[in-house]
Amino acid sequence: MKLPRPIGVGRDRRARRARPIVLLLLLLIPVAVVVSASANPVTIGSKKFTESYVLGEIARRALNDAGIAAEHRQGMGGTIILWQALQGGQIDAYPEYTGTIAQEILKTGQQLSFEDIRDALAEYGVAITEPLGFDNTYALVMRRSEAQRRGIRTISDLRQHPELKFGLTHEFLDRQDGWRPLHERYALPQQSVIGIDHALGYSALANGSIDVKDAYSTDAKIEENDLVVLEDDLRFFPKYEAVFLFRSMSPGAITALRRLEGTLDEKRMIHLNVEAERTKNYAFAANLYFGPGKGSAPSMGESFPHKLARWTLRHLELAGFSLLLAVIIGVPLGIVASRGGWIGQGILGFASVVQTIPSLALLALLVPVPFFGISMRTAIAALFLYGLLPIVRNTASGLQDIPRSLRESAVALGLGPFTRLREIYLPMASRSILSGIKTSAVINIGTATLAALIGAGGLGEPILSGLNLNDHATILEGAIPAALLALLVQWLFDVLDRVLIPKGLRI
Amino acid sequence: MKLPRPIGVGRDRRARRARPIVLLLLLLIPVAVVVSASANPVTIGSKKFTESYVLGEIARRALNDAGIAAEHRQGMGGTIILWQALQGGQIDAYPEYTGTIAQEILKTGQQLSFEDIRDALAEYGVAITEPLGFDNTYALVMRRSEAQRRGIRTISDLRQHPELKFGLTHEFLDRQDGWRPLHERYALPQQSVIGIDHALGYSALANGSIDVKDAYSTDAKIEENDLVVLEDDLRFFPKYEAVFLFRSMSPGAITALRRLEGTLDEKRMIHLNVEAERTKNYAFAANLYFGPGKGSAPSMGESFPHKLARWTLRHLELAGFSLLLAVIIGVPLGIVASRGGWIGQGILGFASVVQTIPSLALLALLVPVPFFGISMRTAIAALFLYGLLPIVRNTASGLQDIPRSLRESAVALGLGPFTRLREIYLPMASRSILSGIKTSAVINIGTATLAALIGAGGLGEPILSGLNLNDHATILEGAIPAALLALLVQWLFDVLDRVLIPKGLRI
Amino acid sequence: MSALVKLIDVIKRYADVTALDSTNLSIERGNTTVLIGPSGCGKSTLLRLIVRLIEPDSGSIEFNDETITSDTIAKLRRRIGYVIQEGGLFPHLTARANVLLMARHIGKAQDEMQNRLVELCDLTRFSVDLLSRYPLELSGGQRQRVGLMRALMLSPELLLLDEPLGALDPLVRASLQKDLKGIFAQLRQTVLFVTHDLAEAIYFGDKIVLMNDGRVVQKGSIADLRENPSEPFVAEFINAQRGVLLT
Amino acid sequence: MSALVKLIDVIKRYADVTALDSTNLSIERGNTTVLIGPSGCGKSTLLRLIVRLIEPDSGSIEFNDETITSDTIAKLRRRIGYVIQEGGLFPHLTARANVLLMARHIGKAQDEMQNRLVELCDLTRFSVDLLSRYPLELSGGQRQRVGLMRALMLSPELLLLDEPLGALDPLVRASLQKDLKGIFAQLRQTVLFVTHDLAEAIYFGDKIVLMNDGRVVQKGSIADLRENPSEPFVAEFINAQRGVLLT
Ligand SMILES: Nc1ncnc2c1ncn2[C@@H]1O[C@H](COP(=O)(O)OP(=O)(O)OP(=O)(O)O)[C@@H](O)[C@H]1O
Ligand SMILES: Nc1ncnc2c1ncn2[C@@H]1O[C@H](COP(=O)(O)OP(=O)(O)OP(=O)(O)O)[C@@H](O)[C@H]1O
Ligand SMILES: [Mg+2]
Ligand SMILES: [Mg+2]
Repeated sequence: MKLPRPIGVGRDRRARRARPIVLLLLLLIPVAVVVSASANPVTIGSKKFTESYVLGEIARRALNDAGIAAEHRQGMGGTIILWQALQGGQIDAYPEYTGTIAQEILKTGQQLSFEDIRDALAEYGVAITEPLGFDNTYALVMRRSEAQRRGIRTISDLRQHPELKFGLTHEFLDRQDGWRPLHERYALPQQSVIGIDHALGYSALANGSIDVKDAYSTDAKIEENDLVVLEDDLRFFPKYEAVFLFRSMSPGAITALRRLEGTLDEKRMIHLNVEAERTKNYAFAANLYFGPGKGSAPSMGESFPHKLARWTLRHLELAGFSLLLAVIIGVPLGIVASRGGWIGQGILGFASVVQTIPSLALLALLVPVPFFGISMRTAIAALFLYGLLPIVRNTASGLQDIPRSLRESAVALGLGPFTRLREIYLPMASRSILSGIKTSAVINIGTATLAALIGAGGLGEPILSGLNLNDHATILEGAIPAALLALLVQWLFDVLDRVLIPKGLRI
Repeated sequence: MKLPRPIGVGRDRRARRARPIVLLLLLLIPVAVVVSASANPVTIGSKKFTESYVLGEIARRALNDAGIAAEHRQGMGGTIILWQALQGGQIDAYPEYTGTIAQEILKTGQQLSFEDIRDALAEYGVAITEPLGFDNTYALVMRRSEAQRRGIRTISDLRQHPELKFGLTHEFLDRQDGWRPLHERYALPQQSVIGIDHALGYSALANGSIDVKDAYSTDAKIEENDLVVLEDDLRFFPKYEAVFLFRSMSPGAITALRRLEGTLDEKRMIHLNVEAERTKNYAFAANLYFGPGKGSAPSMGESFPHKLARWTLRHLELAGFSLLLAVIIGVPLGIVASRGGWIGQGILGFASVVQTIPSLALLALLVPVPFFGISMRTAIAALFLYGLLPIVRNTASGLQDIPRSLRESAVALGLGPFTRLREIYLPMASRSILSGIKTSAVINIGTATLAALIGAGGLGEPILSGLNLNDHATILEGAIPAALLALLVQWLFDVLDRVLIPKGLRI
Repeated sequence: MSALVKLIDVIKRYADVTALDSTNLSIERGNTTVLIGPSGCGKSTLLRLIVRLIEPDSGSIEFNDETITSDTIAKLRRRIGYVIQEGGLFPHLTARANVLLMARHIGKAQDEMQNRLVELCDLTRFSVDLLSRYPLELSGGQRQRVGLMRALMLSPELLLLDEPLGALDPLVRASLQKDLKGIFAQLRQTVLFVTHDLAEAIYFGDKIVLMNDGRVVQKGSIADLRENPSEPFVAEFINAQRGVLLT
Repeated sequence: MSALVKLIDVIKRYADVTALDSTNLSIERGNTTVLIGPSGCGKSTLLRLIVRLIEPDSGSIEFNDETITSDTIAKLRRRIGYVIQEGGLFPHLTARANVLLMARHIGKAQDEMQNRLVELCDLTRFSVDLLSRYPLELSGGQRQRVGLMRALMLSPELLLLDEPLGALDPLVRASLQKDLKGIFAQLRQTVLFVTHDLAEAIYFGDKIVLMNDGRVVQKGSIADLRENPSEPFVAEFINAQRGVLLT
């Protein structure tokens, strides 16, 4: 999808005479149609972390290699989003873990066998491949050298080394299937246990400040830092075996997908994750799976400027389209509302009520609707609704503010109602209408963050994850560009004012 | 704090001549001052559930009885809010549980002794009373009759009764210190375990559909349904002993608070909870603690209409004050902005940028500021900032839309700049300004939900908890009144239009 | 001579004021009818009723023997040229755009419009250079001439002129009067002309209608009014204008 | 006789137009100076320069022998009554509020204002009943009289009248002219009067200033202009008005 042209800025002075506002609206209608175009190929979804991206790419490539058109919607969100998207038919397949299925999707407290899971999913009309071959669960890791020197291979072996220093993530310390039950189950004797940030923990492990830490078993860092995963010999950690979930697909697609079963062990997956994180090129990492020679040259990776550009463009796309819709719908509604009466009241009332619906609730309302679902459409629809009020209200009040003598003058001339509107009333109200549009534009830029809630991207991505992690720097990665965008819009509209507000009104 | 008068609606037709807008602003300034009044007495906080309310009331009463002025800020939020409020000095004491302190505040995975907790808190400059005497942890409960008949007193006793049916909450089933480890630790043989809603579970227990369920050990329902708590003889559940946390207080206040130590056992606490839930009068329940004769007559209890009224009034208060501020600050800013130039650009840019700050981030910015903290002030400040843009922009565009001939007419008459503004320009721009204020008002009503994030109340309370619980009915409890408020505001302003927009402009 | 417009028992009230009291009037085809009377007597109201900017409270108005209704007026308005007393120029359009508005709208050919425009500028002594100015950049008299050009642009069947020359200097006014009168005679133009200048009224008026306080007091030639005043007010009014030579 | 207002080499340009070309003019205290000239010749521009609605491009304007600057004008404006050519009434205020605006603002006593108001209504033949109407509810001539009342309200030292009687019928106009002339003489009022009516100019003008194309062509009594026209244009202009009796 291309960058929307939110509002065409022309330098052509003659544009002034060319019924500017109406023109603007008409110009932009075709752009809006793009949004509703829907896709035919098999759609693979993935969650918002490296491994899921890579698995999604692998699936896409596997389908393509089998001659099946497939696309990959990267990093759509968390478990619930993906599961709903699968149920709603927005995606056809996505990579998942057995442990997650049991706990978050089927919500059983028990450890389910693979067969149990398969049967339970079948009731939802969802099928599952056999495990891909690796298990991505919590694990304890050590420096390889240290482990070999001391002869530690399994977690039970740790019992003989009470002097080892543990550095565990806060989450692992807190989790009720984390440190406490683990240390009871294995009767670990270590006294020195500190809480430490995950990334810092690797540094601490490297410089010997700690000896053992927790990790996901396919974490790229394991390979990068030359660590070993200690075997969970008492099978304490639940299984998180990677599989693909899928719904109705063509037999060919299913076969292609199932060809991946049992082909990826931990070591290989770790390696792919390493390559993906190094190059930030998930397709490249996925290609490595299919054979060393086949990987395309690694790109420069997604640098910060690149990510920023991606977020910003998407943000503009979201805010731009929704603004466009709000203008196309809002100005006519404002025109009707300017006449007052019950209909006018109703329109303003509707726009007001919409404004009070909390964004999460609005999304919750829209997501179940088939046309919307987990998609950019939903985000745009929500933003559109939030952008309506200022435009409708300012259009109405701007029209009402036109002096009676001039309204009568237009009537007496014999101009038809539509011409009157286009040639006289709208241009005369243009300052007020544009003021409403500007307010809407800024509100939309602010609110477009909500799109990240349903995985529609934009600058809300860093903001939301920053808020979740309580990480100010990450928040600012999204908030500062959003603020700059608002300033840009402000400036852009000031230019636009000069084009759209007739000169005769600015003397 | 009283209900704000968001915008004075007068029927006095003469008001039209009385410089309406300026008058409006001046009229409402004194009301705004109320917000900043701060309190001197000892402030007790409490969390958002019955038992915490009751303990907060007990503490207040204990201090009052010792001749110390004290107030109780009820139901401020969750652990983090209360802890931050204590740290920030917004409150002086609040009731807490040892288990929560260990896990959520000190974030240790280990079971800490009371002494460990005390020492760790001391490092934060926070002191702790001795336990009040009861332990509010997870527990298994049974019908008293059934337990007695079968001779079950402890959880271990359940081992002899494999035929008992368990109905456990989904949370307890999911929690990693819940059913799974419990059933391993006690080697419970029961096969019939179903997940059931907490409230429904009590009914199921009463009618015999299940025999054992989980509960908090001081749950009011235990007494109401004549249940028994099975003794946790293997000490599986961590301790959640109630204490008070406090910071610097006068020795007298500390003594008064510590007099509560060891005076409340589970049975008594359950009883107080029962009374509190029955009467919805926490002060009444607290008074029962001090002696049976002393309780004031139980009020009718907080029925739904009562709660609704409380939310709505608070919501109006939040939206009203912030709107008032936005009008008081925004209209003058709009006047300056209407002149254009760098300053005008700067003002509009600022108002735009503010609009793009995500609400959580804005709150995160404001909460650490001493004047604001976890308070209604913060919510009002945030709402004020969000309400600014439409008012500033519409004031500016309304003023710019005044025909040059009339502006010159006012100048030529010899009116001073301020008089010109008040008598001529503002009344002539009143429709546009009011349109901005209306938009702001509705946006504020919509956004005021965010106040619930920092425990400042309002209709956001049911909306947020509904969203957290994914419970549509609860969301609607807040969303519908908010929507109705928006309609009310719409209607109110239409009345106001007739007072504030000069009749000469409406012919 | 047949009437192009006929007012039949028309009454118009604003709240407590009766702006026009039961009035009968016919405006004859090909004639110039001049409407005079004291300020506030209802002259503009009468014109506004004909173009239906306001609805009569009772009575009816006929155009070409058909009663004007809110439905039929829309089309009729294009056959009427109306110079509003206070200009009514659109501030966001240049003088040219104001004049050409309707012509462009009904799709007149470009050069036809251009020719007519030059013709009108000539007639009104309006400099073609000023056509690209916005109303706010014109003097009072210049604006008034733009309004006049706008009304004349489409050569309407009926011209309603509400003090169209009030803000013009004697020089322009005199020659404009002469030219207009010539054109009116030549095209057999039907005109309803409101003025406060008795000399102008006499110069243009095939028939003069004197109103007072919402009523038509007398109609006829200036000689009728001078020689057979229906009430003292007529004589008083006719003799009021300072320095007017009643030829 | 001393000059209350003096224009010294004043030039005013709008982009490409020179609205006022190097002009020298003094408006004598206690006199009525009448400004006449073709439409667009710069009369309104001259008035707007005196009240400093626009800044001169060069030259200076003195009031009471002190040069007017943007700083001093604010206070001076209260000593000037200005009737704007196109009314300039505030639509959101009633006729009464429009007239009383400044008086209320400088804190005139209530009954003093009331008396003056009645006096002015009397003078302008404006019905007191109409005072509570909004401008949009008045006829053109009624609005013009409200503008005149507003300018006269505070009995200003200098009156600038830009076609103040243009929209009035001959009856009102004649009596208003008479009364105004009486008042001006009695109060020794300094007036700068723009009109298109030569008879009016002659009636009022102690001194007549004829402008053309941004320049003052000739100043003097009407006899001067008639007998010693400085250029052919003067004679042409003076003789243009239809039916005027040049006494
Ligand atoms: N803002 C403006 N921009 C450009 N030209 C202007 C502007 N204002 C006035 N003019 C021009 O300046 C000249 C003088 O205008 P002014 O209003 O002083 O004329 P006037 O003598 O009052 O004419 P009238 O009798 O028609 O009122 C006119 O040609 C007019 O078009
Ligand atoms: N909207 C209105 N509300 C109340 N009264 C009105 C309204 N419009 C006009 N009038 C009154 O109706 C009467 C007739 O007005 P009209 O404009 O027809 O007068 P006119 O003959 O054109 O006067 P002028 O010569 O001053 O233009 C006047 O007294 C006027 O005050
Ligand atoms: Mg009139
Ligand atoms: Mg002029």
